[in-house]
This record gives sequence, structure tokens and C-alpha cells, in this order.
Amino acid sequence: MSQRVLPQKTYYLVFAALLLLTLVTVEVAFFDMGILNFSIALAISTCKSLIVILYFMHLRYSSRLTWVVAGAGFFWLFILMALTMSDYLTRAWLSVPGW
Amino acid sequence: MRIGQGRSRLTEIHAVPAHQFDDLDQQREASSLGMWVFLVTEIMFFGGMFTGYTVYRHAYPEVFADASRRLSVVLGALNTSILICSSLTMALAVRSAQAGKRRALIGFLVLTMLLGSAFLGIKSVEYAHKFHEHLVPGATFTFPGPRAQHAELFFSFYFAMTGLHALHMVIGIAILGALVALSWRGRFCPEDYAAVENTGLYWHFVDIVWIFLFPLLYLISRT
Amino acid sequence: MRLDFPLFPEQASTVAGRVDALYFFLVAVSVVFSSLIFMLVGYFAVKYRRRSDAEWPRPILGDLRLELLWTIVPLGIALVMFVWGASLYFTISRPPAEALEISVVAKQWMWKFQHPGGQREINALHVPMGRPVKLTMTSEDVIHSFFVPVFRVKMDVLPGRYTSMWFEATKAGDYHSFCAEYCGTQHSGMLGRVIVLVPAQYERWLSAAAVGESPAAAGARLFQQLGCQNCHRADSGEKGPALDGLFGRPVRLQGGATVFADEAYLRESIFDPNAKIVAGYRQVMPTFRGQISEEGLFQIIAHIKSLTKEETAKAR
Amino acid sequence: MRTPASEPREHYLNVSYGVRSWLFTTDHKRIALLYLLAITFFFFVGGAFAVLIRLELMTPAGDLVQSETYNKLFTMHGLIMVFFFLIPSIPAVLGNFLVPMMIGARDLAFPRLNLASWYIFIVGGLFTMFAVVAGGVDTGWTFYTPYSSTYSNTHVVATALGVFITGFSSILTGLNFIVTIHKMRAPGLTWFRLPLFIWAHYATSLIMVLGTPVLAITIALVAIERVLRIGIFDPALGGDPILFQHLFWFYSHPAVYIMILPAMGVMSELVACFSRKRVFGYGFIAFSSLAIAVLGFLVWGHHMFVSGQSVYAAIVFSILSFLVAIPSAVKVFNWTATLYKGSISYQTPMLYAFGFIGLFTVGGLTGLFLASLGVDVHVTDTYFVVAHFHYIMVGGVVMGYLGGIHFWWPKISGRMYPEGWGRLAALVIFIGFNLTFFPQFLLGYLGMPRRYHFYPPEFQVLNVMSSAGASILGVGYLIPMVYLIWSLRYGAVADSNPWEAKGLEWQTPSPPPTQNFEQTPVVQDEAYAYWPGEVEVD
Repeated sequence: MSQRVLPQKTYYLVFAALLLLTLVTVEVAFFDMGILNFSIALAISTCKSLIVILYFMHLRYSSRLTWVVAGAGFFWLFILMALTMSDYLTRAWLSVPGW
Repeated sequence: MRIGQGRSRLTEIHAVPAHQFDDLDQQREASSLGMWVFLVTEIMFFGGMFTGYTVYRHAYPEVFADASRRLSVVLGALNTSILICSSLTMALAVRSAQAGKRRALIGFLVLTMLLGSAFLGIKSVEYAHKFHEHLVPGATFTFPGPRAQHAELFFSFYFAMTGLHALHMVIGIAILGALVALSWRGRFCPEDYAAVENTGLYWHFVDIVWIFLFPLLYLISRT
Repeated sequence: MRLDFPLFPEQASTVAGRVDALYFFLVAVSVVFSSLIFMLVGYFAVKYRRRSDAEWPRPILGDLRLELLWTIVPLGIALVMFVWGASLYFTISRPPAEALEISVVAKQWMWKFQHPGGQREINALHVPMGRPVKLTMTSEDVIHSFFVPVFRVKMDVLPGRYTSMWFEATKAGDYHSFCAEYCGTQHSGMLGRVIVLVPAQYERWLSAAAVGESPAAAGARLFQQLGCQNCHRADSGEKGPALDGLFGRPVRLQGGATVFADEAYLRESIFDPNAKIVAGYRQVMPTFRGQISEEGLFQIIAHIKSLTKEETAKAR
Repeated sequence: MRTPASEPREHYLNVSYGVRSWLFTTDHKRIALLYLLAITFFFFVGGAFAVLIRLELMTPAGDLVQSETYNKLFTMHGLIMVFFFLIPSIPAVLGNFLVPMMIGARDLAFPRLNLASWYIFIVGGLFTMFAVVAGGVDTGWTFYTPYSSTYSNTHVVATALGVFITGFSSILTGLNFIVTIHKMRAPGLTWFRLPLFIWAHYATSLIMVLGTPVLAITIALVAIERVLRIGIFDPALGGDPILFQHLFWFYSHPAVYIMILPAMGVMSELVACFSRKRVFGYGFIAFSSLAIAVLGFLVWGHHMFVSGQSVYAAIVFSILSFLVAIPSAVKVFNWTATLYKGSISYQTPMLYAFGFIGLFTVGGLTGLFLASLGVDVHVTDTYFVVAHFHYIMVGGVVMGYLGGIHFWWPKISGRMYPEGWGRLAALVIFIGFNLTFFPQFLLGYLGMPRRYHFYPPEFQVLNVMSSAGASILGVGYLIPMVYLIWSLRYGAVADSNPWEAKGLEWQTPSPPPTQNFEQTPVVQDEAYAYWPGEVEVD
């Protein structure tokens, strides 16, 4: 737990950034950019959650152990998704001649 | 002055660690670590559904985009903003607890509860719309076009994911209510406010889940 | 109780010997390692048994060289096993091009087979010796798994999807086939026979079991009945792509992607026509899900395949 | 410092009496005993199902029970043994009792949460037992869709709820251990002075925390799909049954390591104590536990080599599966090397340790057959798999559990068990086990599929051998049950350290006081300081 009291200004800045990013992500969705739409939406969500974790949840001021714990959560989620998708993304390969 | 004295007396009383801990620092670190580990389990809990969503969105991209357009982007964005506001008030509540400002703490906690309830209110309006439009998976589900089944999958995930998220909100609001009662009785002080801090972590986590749910469900394609 | 029981299954396919070879390699490695461990534990346990209660041996911290040795040696052996197993798996997963194609529909609790000549069988499968056989399989309900121990091959049979397996029998005989994926009450009753016949006997069996209509012919009839030819003709223009020469070729899709026209693609295009639109065409085809049985679908696909064969023959 | 037996000394067992003092206790030692009672009950329920299964398989025809019943028997045997015995066995009983004591703490970090875990476990157990009593469930413990979600006519939802709820008990136990091991260690107890039992429990807790939630949500989705008739995993409704298998095995393969890692932790303690040797290659054993915990999450696809999964994904999963075998091999080699130039005594716990090393070696090596793609195609879903995982789970986990129970019984109960009976039981179990499960390897390679109610007659002899072994094994398990209960009253009184073992738990009286230690111990030495000169523990 962080004992450090952050200035109120930090919280308001984070808040403003979050609202702004929400606006951007909604706006972007109305333009057709193919696969980019998905990537941008995901990137914005990642940014938003990062600043929530770092400032609202005080991870930035927490011990290294807390960093490791938080990182492990996302890493294991990545394992679950990546290995599952490794099946779905390569299923059609075998029937392709030459593979 | 009287309140201040009361608080300092209370501080002395409850600034005693539980029997298994040597001191307050150890207790504080343990409870914070415990909360973070709990949040990791929550990531994996939602993670199973995010994985399922990813698999089917990859399999049926056009249908998912079509189905997604049936959700109200206005209500979704409004709810996102409300949840962000509630995260701000929650963060400020924790800050007030850190600083020992009891009245501000209670105020921010109540505000957080109100914002959380507003979110759930809007969510239930959305659910009602879906119900009227026969977009609730099950026997009554109807979706135009030949690929209704895959649209039903989208709505299955929509309801499962937002439903689980809403359940977390309900639990969060209940915990906030308990915190309000406890802080009313002066239970928290700058040396011991772990419950507030941990509830804050939980609330922000629920916010983060929504930060991902919103674009994945509402914003697949709006063109 | 039969006392002349076997301890090892017969080998009756081309891959059986290769699977057994890897199996014996694994057994050998296992025997070597487990005897090493058992002998060391036994030897130490006797040699260093406690002789007096006051005995406190000198500590040994460990030995980096030993640790490296028993990390790297097993790793090396494991990699050999991996490469060997993976290459075998590729062989088992990729049917030869000229295989005899038999369609399999599983349901609780029976196996239905149809041969290219139209012969149908239930819970028994007659195959020729010395010729690769490819099974294209699907299920009408839950997951099953087709397993022929003497061939050393097995593949799950899934509802809503095609899976395939192949074998080339090397020994005539009457063998068991099992359902290997638990599928409900009569799971153990989904026992079947695989009868391997020498080619001459097989020909005799084929003519004895003949029904007159091949799956391709039945498929052509279904094709007519369902009105497929209204759009899918060589001269149908914009309505639908022609199907002659489609099977086994790459297809360009809307959006630039390319798919390979195999059974799975045809199945999807019939049951979920809007999933993949061929470049230059519109979403007009309705779904035929619910209107065609799994067996009927196999027949239509056989018909579409036969169009390709005619095409190839004409080109020659 | 010995307390004469005649002088009543206050300890955790006699500090208070009455049912309430147990049901509302927050003492980790008492909660461990609550778990011991609960899992012993489940062990014998699951065992009874196993007895019926083996009886049925004596003859090729399905003559003892009907197919419906047989399918319920193996399903409930698997469910109860996996979720209600094997997963909680060592962590929730021995781990609960010993983790705080081994690190010199007064209790776990969250004692009330610990009690809550037990109640959650019991509630989950009640749901499952309700399903059993109400008519059972026949999906197989793996709940494969669409059979479980659409076709089965049995009590799938109640069972799924039971498993879902029990999962949270596991999660909370893991969370409690992780925080305790991080934050509650006695002064001087650095990470590399921790007993390997603690490292193993830390690794197991990681898996519990990271894997169990995925199982919970997956099982919940199956239940929802079944109740609401939606098609998340049912291809008839647009879903994909393979996705269920991915999500299920993401947890259920690592769950094997939840079970085996604590048994490996017990092994390290036993081998060190009964050969009076520092564990050979401490660091390698410690890190191999973590390596197993991490790599264990990357191999689940080897359950699906013939499922219709992509061939390329199968190849990735195959090589990763071979990699996870390495740290297990490293452990076995290090235990063997620990015996070298030791002073080895053959007391009961050590006999179990010998048994574990032997059976785990066989179980581990036969795992390589299943990781090898080409051979797995033939042996998957046959009795080969059944034999393999029983060598790991019964030959490994149950041997480790019984060895640990015997080793710490004096500490837990304050009494010694009868040594002669102990050795006899260990021998009977070892013989019965091998006779039961070794023939199943042969049956599997012959091609007998698992979960078969009746089978072709040429498989009968091997099945009869297996059933005969099972009857010996069953007797073997009853013997400790009897003499351990007997010893509570008639056993010799144990002193604080009957095995002359190292480790903080042996420095406090048997049974320990509620606070575990009179004073918080200060650690100045490594975990296995078995060497001359410092024999005496004050």
C-alpha cells in the first residue's frame, strides 16, 4: 500500500485524460480503417487501463512485488489467449497445398 | 476539537495489528498484496470470457460487427464516462482516508455509490431495450438475416460479460455502503484504512474491465 | 475367461510399424531411466543404511556439473522424441492424394459409412488391402472418436465440422474399431468392425453390396431438387460462381483473401453462405442448414468433387 | 525442552472444547484438521465408486450395473477424487497445518478467510453430493460439450455449481499461502532458507490463483448454456466444442501440478530427514517447482492431439510438453543424489518416499509417450492414459500425502503411529497399486478405450489382474485409517522431534500451542542443516 498522498491535481489530470481517450475511441470507431480500427481501440483501452492502474491504483508508487503481481495477471491472460488462438489461426493451414 | 480528540483516541485503540501480524506495516502490506492477488484471479475469471469472445469474433467478424451496431453507442459512452467519474471519486475517497478527512471520505464514498448506481440504472435501461428488441439469447431471440445464430453468440457474450461486470458493480456498491457505515463510526484513520484502499483497487479494476468491454462490444464497427 | 490373451496389438497398417518403432524407443528410454533410478535408490538405500542412531553423515551441497548433465541429457532425448513424434504425426494427419474416400457419419450410438460406389454400411467397414483409405467424418450429435487399434490411428468426430483420418491396411482380417471419446450411455456399445479384404475379395464385396447409385449421382439429384443449378451453372453469370473445377483449387474472396476449396469450405458455404463471399458475387444465397442431412451433404460434396474430376478429364 | 506427558500442557487441541470451538476456529491447525475430516470422507466415497468400477470390469459383459450407472460411477469417481480429494489433499491439510509453522508464523495471513475457504469447500461438496444422491451425473469429470451442455439427462448443473464453488475455496487457499509466504516469514528466514515444502506450496498456490478462475468461468458458461439453451460451446447453435476443451484444460492440466507439486514438497522433506542429508541441489529443486508452475500452463493442448485442433498448434504444445518433463526429472535425480552417502533409515514415511520416487518415475516417463504426437494418437483416450495419470495421482500424490501424514502425525496428534503396521500398509499399498495399474498400460496399448462399460473378451485377463490389485489397494488404504485413529488414544506419546528432523515445526512441542511458538523463532541457518555438531535443538 502506498503511504504517499498524491496531489489532487494528479487525479483530475488522469480523469481528464480518461474522458478524452473515451471521446477519441468513440470518434475513431466511425471511420472505416479496416484492421486498424481494432488495433486503435485496443491501444486506447490499454492506455486507459494503464493510467488507471498507475495512478488511481497507485501502482507507480507501489513495491516491485506489486508490479510483478499485476504483470503476472496480464501475462497469464496473454498465455491463455495466445495459445488458444494459435489453434484457431492455423487450423486451415494443413489443407493448403505446399504447406 | 472534540472530533479531533475522538479520532486520535480511536486511532490508538485500533492501531493494533491482528494477532498473526507483528506490526501494522506487515498487516498493511499483507492485505494490499492479498488484494492484488485477488485482482489477478479476477483478470483470469474475466479472461476466460474475453478468450471466448476473441475466438468467435475472429470466426464471425461481419456478424459481430452487425450485432454490435444494435447496441447504443450513446448509452455505452455515457456509462463509460460515469464509470470514469466514479473511479475519480473513489480515488479521491482513498485520498481523503489517507489524509484522515472523515467527512470528505464519506462524501466521496457516497458519490461513488451514486455514480455506480447510475451506471447500473442505464445498464438496466439497455437490457430492457434488448429485451423488447428480442435480442436476449434464448427462445425469443430474433435477428434479421441468415446468420442469426452467430449474432446470438455475440449477444450471449454481451450479456454474460456485462452481466458479470454488473454483478461486480453490485457487490462493489454493497461494500461501499459498508465502508460508509464504518467511516461514519470513525473506523478509519491515516494509519489504518486498508479496507478503503482495497475497495478502491477493486472498484478501479471493475472500471478497467469496462474500459475493455466498451470498445469490444459497442465499437466493433460504426461505419 | 480367454487365457490366450494378447499382450500387444497386431500391426495392420503402414503407419503401425512406425508408431510401434517410436513406442519401443520410448519404452527403451523409460526402462533405461527407471532402472537407473531404481538401482541407484536401491543401492544407496542398502549401502548407506543407518547403522547407528548417532550417525550424522557429512553434507554435500550439490554439483553443478551433475545438474547440467541431468538437465541437458534428458532435454536432448526429449527433443529426439519430439521430432520423431511430430514427423509421424504429419504422416498420420495428411492423407495421400489418391486415397479411396469414404464418408463417415457418427451418431449416438452407431457409425454410418458410405463408399464412393454408394455402398452403405453400419458399424462395419470393408476396406481393401494395400490402398490408402481416407475417412471424412462428422457427427450428428456429440463428439465421438474413430479408433482402430491395429492401424494405430484415431481421430475425433465432431458435430458441425469435418475431420479426416487415413490408413493403408497391410493385412487382411477382421478387426475392432472403437469409439474413443466418451459419448453417453452406450459409448462402449459403439463397437465396430473393420474388415480388410484382399483386392479381389474387395471387388466381390463391392459388387455384392452395390446399391446402384453412387454418392455423386445421389448428390447430383439432390443438387437438382434443391434448385442449386439455378445459380451454380457454367453460364449462370452473376448469380453464383460455377462449380466445375472448383474442388481442390484456391478461391479468391471478397476483401482479397484466398481460401482453399476443400470439404470444410464447401460445407461452410452451403450451411453458412455469407461467411465467405467469392470475389465478384453478392450475398444472395440462402442457408441450407436444416434442409440437408449430414449424409445428403456428403453426397452433394461428392457431386461437386465429381465436377472437378470431369473437368480434369476433359482437359486431358 | 520436553514436557512430560503426565503434566497437562495447553496446546491447540485442548485449548478449548466443543463443536463450536472447531466450527468457528480461525486456527490454521484446527482448520487443517477440519479439511482432513472432509477429504477423508470424500476419499472413501470416491474410493467406493472405484471399487464398483473395478468389480464391473471383472467380466467383459456389462453385468453388475447398467451402462447409465457405470457412466455415473466413473464420472463421480473422477469428480470427487480430483476436485474434493486430490486438489485439496496436501495443500489444505498438510499445507494449512505446516506453512505457518515452517516459516515461524503464528497463523496464515488471513485466518478468517482460511475458515471461509473450508466452508466454501463444504458447500461445494454438498452441491456435488446432492447431485450424487439425486441420481448422479454422467458427463465424465471433463464435462465435454456438447454432451454436458445439451445431451446429458443427468444433474449437470448441480455438479457444475459444486465444482464452481469449490474452485473459490482453492483460490482463497492459494491466495492465503502466497501472501503468508511473502509477508509472514520469521526474521532471518530468507527465500533460500525456506524448506522446499514451502517452495512447492508457493508454486502450487500460483497455479491455484492463476488457473482456477478460468475453470470456474468455463463451468459457469456450460451451466448457463444448459439452462438457457444458448450455444456458446454447442456447434448446433454456432459454438465450438474445441473452445471448451481449450478453456477446460487451461486449468485442468496445470491442476495436475497443483496436485503433484505439494507431494514433491513432502518428498524433499522426507528424503532429507530420513537420510540425514542436506537436499542435493536445493536451488535446482526450488526453481524446478516454479518452472513446473509456469511451463505447466503452456502444455494443455496435449490433451487435444486428436480433437480437431490445428496440427501446428499440436506441434507447439508437444514440444512444450516435453520441456515440462525436464524439471520433474531434475527433481527425481536430486532426490536420488540426496541418498548418496546418507544415513538412511526405513521408517514408514521413507518407505512412502521410496514408493513415490519409483511410481512417479514410471508415471513421468509414460507422460513422454503422451507428449509424443505420433504415439499419442494411438494411446490417447485409452487405458494407457488412465494408467499414466493414476501413476502420477495415486502413485505420486497419494503416496506423498500418506508419507506426509505419517511424518507429521506426531506433530499433528502428539502420538506415534504403530511403526510395524505403518510399514506393512506402505508395502501393501505399493504392491496393490502396481498390480492395479500396470496392466492398464498394456490394455491401453492393446487399444482398450477408457470409460468402457463392457469390452471385447480378449481384454479380460488384464482387467481381472487390475481388479485383483484394486482389492489389495483398498485394504492397504483401510489399514492406516484404522491404526491412525487407534493411535490417537493408544499410541506412544510423541516428543517434539521424534525424527530428529530440522525445520521450525519440530522446534515447538507436539502438539503445538495455538500460537505455534512460545517466541517468534529467529532463523540463522539453511533449511536442511543435517550435519554433525548441530544435532541438538534447544
